[in-house]
Amino acid sequence: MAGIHKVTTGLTGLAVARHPHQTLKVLYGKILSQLKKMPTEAAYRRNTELIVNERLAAVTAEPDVVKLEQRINCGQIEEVIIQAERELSLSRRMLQWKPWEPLVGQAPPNQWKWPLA
Amino acid sequence: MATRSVQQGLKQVKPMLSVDRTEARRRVLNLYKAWYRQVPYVVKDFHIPVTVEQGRAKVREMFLKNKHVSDVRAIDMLVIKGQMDLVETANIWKQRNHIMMFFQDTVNPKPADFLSKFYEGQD
Amino acid sequence: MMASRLWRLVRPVACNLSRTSALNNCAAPALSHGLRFQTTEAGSSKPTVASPSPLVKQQLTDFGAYVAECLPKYVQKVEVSHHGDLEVMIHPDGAIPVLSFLKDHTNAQFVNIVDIAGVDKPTLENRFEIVYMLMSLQFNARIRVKTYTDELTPIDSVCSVFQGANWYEREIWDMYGVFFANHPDLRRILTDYGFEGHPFRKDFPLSGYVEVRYDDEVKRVVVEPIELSQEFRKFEANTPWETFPNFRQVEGGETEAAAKPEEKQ
Amino acid sequence: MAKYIEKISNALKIVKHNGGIVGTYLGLYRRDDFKWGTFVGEDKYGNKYYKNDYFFMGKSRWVEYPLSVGHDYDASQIPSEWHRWLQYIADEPPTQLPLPHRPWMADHTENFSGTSREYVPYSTTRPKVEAWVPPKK
Amino acid sequence: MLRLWPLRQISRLQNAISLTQQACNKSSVPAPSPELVEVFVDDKQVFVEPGTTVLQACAAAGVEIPRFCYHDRLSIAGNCRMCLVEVERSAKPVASCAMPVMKGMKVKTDSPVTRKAREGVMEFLLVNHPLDCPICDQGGECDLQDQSMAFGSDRSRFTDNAFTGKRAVEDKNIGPLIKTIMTRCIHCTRCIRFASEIAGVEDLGTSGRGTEMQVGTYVEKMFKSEMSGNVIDLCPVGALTSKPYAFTARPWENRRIESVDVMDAVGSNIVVCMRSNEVMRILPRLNEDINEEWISDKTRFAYDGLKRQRLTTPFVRSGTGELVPADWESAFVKIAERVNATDGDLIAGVAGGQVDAEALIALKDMLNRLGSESVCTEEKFPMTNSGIDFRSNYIMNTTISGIEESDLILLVGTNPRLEAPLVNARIRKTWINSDLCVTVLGAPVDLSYDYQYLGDSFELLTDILNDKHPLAKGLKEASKPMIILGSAVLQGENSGAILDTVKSLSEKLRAGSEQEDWKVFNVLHTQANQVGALDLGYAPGVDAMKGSKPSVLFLLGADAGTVKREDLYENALVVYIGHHGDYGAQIADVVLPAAAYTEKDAVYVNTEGRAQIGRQAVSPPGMARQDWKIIRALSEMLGVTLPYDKLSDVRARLGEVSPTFNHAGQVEDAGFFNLSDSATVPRKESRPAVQPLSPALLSLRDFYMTDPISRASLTMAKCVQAVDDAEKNPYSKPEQS
Repeated sequence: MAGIHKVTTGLTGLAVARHPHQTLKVLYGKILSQLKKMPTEAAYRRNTELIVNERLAAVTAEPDVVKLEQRINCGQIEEVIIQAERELSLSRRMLQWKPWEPLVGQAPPNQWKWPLA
Repeated sequence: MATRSVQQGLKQVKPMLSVDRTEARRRVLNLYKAWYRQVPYVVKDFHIPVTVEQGRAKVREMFLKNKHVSDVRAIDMLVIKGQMDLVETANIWKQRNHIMMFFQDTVNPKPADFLSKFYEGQD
Repeated sequence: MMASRLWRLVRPVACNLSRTSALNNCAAPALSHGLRFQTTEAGSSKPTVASPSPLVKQQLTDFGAYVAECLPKYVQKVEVSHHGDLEVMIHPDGAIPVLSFLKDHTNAQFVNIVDIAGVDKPTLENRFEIVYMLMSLQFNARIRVKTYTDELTPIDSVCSVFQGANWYEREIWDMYGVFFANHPDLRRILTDYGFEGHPFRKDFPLSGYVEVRYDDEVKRVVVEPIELSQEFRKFEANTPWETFPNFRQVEGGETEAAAKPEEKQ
Repeated sequence: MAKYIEKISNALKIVKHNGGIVGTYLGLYRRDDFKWGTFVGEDKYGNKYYKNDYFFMGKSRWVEYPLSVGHDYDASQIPSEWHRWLQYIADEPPTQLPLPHRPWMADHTENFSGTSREYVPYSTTRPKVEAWVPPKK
Repeated sequence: MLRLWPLRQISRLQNAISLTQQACNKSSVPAPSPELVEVFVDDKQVFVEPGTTVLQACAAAGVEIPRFCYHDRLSIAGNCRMCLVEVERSAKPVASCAMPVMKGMKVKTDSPVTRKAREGVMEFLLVNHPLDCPICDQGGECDLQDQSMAFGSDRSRFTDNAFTGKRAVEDKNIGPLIKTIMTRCIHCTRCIRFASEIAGVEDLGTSGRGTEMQVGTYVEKMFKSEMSGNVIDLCPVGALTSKPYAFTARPWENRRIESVDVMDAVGSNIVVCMRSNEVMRILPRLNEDINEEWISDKTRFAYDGLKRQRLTTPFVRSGTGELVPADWESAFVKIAERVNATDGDLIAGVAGGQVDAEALIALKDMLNRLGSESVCTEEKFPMTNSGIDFRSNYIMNTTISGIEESDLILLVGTNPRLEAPLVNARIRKTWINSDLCVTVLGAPVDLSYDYQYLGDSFELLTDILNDKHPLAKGLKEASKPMIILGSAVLQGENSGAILDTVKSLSEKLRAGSEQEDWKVFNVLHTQANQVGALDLGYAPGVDAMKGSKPSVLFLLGADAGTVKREDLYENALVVYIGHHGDYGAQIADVVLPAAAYTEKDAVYVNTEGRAQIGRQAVSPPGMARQDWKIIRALSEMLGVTLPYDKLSDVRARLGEVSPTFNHAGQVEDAGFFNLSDSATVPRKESRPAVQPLSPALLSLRDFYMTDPISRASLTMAKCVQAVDDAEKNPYSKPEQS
């Protein structure tokens, strides 16, 4: 099916990506550079790097869009781009929130106890 | 050292709007002024059978009803609700009857002495 | 042109088929796509109560642990109820970070806010519980995020994360009086203008404080202190099981999904 | 020119229909309209029915209430058989095609709402407590 | 008929001689208390008396065993099998209600075997029980419903293979009070055991066996007992339900208010079930000292009288002599005009027997402030020379639960079965469980137990006092004798002689007895708050009041018809304060509507001298107000404002007047026996004018309608009709009378 030009994603408001490989590589690069600013032991950094690296590897290795979609297995490539964009904005905000720090405060006793009595 | 332990004894709370009483007081006064200035428009817009003076007296009464409140956050909460009320009034989202709710002009006072309570059949 | 249409027809099927085999390809223990293939087994002993399979439970437990691991600053407790609901209990400061994480993280993608609910537990120090219910279309999964507050502590509005939270938060403000900081348009949504009090609080009487009627003399609706002319009917709702408390059995309660990350270390 | 002639002739018909200039003027108080037409019939309450196909449908049949009701006339004073004709449900007035009268048919009454004879709903449940009635001497 | 209880031999009480011998032979040495038996209930160790059943041992361990046929106050039948439990080293599950404990017994109340047994029993019961819970009056308070939810299977295996339908049984008509739907019966036989053991009526029994077994009366006849309604509570299913309550309310809609009954002087503890300001039914409340868990039929079913013939608005007699409705203010003005023009001596008050203590004290205080001392009760009680100042002279000193300790009872001029059915039930219980001897001086009525009838003349009483009668010896030798004097015989002229004689006899027995604190003398009143009125200083009887020819008379719930217009000053103003349009309202010039006993918080003192608080269940109808409030408001109009505005103030005032009212629910002991005896001066007349010492109520027919509420009740009227019809029934046993 290669060579057939994709017209629509079938999802409202989601345009067909013209250069998905390039877009994804840029996005993943940005995510990884953001993640590098986090402490290495942070679970978020670790897990996200795993995902991003795996996807980046897939993007680099697979030039065919359809096969790439099948390999990533997370929807159409446009959706994968959106996921990457979200991840990027999240990683930027995560740097401000620093969620790898210890717990801000324990819940008062019995707060999560149910039933109450 | 002593002051620190006292501070630790107090519960650390998240401020609502104001950080201290002075700020809370300023907010209350601002709200009061806003209401005070709004009263003539309210009387005019809603065609209520109330004079501007009565309206202002009512505004004053409503504010004085909560004069015992001393907690800064509780004051803030009341200011927020008063502010919302003002917006609802100024935008004429409310109707006449909502404004007249403040005045309770149809409510008969409850009987106080034994005999009138007896005649009314109320305890 | 023709071929692209054909392609659209074929593709979803192809995707689904491939997903079943791709279960183990996930980098981290994310919610598996296998969830959507769960059905109730035929011939189960309790046909009316759908109990989640151990696999689903395990996946939820793993995902709960994953969230707790990624956000140790905010997550206090994670639970999987025996009906197979994943609940994440968080510190009130973490409402925005946790919900952002669940929305934007590639392994979560809970982009849909189903509802925000309030719970009043008047005996507790923080009497109100705020429950965010999220759904991930990508992984066909749901999650509940719970946090707590009291009457005067503001809680961060999540409207910046989910636009749909706007009215839900207004509803909770109206019904419970929980103030949401930085909400774009916090005002009443259900009660009448001039209504005082928050009706879903447990200390709000069922009958209310005022009654409303049309007064023919003043030609408008008047609000008066309530005087119940009709008896307020109260039902005794003792269950028959209460007569024999010794023989009352409670089916297995919640299972704690993930220990706190600190405790692990 | 013919337009004006028609107007004048219509005006004459109206005056004739209403029985003179004064009658036309007084009729305006009760009907708010100038009309002329042929008399179709009268019911037992004194309502007179007219028609004139010169007017468009919807205005071509009308009723003149009796003088006895004064200004308290009301559409509900028209009995059902005439209502049938008046509202174009049927083409024939009851004078031409009388409706069969069944024994269970009640006499027509007007709507009394807003008058002293209006219907006021009342409770039909028995009181919970039966009060004592003192014996008559 | 099924006889479940080995009733004691009836022919034991032949004469007084044998009686005294029995009293002598009675061994007073108690058996040495045997060692407690160790039992394990669900591996929990408990020690119980030997001879207790496994079920009771489990209850002691805090485990309630499901049951249908077992009942604490009835004999053990062991026929429902619901109480099966597993006992270790026992081949099969045992019925715990009938199994006595053995040493080291290990009971398992929630083991798989026990649960399976219960499920099986439940399944068998439900095979022949209709599934008509939605139309069943017992729904919501049904033992079978509850227990099948808790212990039954969650699905049915019932298939009607033969298409014969479930078992169906014809309904029985057993009178106007109890509705029977016999298809629902599960044959627990509780009703039969109640009838034969507690009520003492052998009306119910079973016929047939197996599937053909039926509970009933064999021939159609009325269940003729004054306590028949209790079988409704006893029935664990909806086979016996209340006829007046049928299809009116569901138990979960009812609000339950704990109150006190005023139909007799026992003061039974009741629960008033109320829904939407209407009394739906009345149920008994457990009180071991008074009514255990029973109530009489009048208590239970007369509540529909509260909804008929009620005064809902004040009335004022117009110029034409007719009572016309008025408002409170004009009624008060009318009274005030007259009272202000009248001398205090010419004002009097008469209180009926059902009036609460608050109203009594309010009326007394108001009349005292107006300068009148003339307040009295309708019911007479002889003014002995010591007066009624000594409480021991007019209360039931030994208390109702004291009957169980007694070994000889002399009933003088009373028919406790109809005057106080629960006192009679207590006597019957004692008679069954111990060697109690009952002797009767009065009318030979059916008391549901055997007694020795002495006669009905006053001389017999003096004979006993003067040791001329054989019973005198018996009384002397009895360890705890009781003499119960009915108030009905004291209503005649010169009845003080009866009281004095009984009093001297009791004093003699009390002084001669070894039991230090045993008080022999008892008065059984018939009016709910007569003791309360006497405690508050009301004069008993209207004779003195009639003598003064009052010009203004306040009738406070006085409906017995003791005062007539002729007794009063010409054109006297009669003010009636009460809740029913009965005798009092008819002769009154001003009628003020008051509250009945379910409509006010009020204190009543029963015949034991026990002050009990009845709670308000519903609001008074129409313009009616609570009694003490009427008097308080009236006092303000008369210019003598009473100093209490709140109920608590009135209660405080009650406590000032008499300490009885300070301890609600407890008997305030009457002391000063010796003093009251010495203060008694022999009176001149030595014989009562009316001779036979006969009680007022002789047959069941008289029982149902005794006061304004029960007179207004349709249910009670139906009962009278049913008793009359039953008399004509050739199969019904003629009543002994």
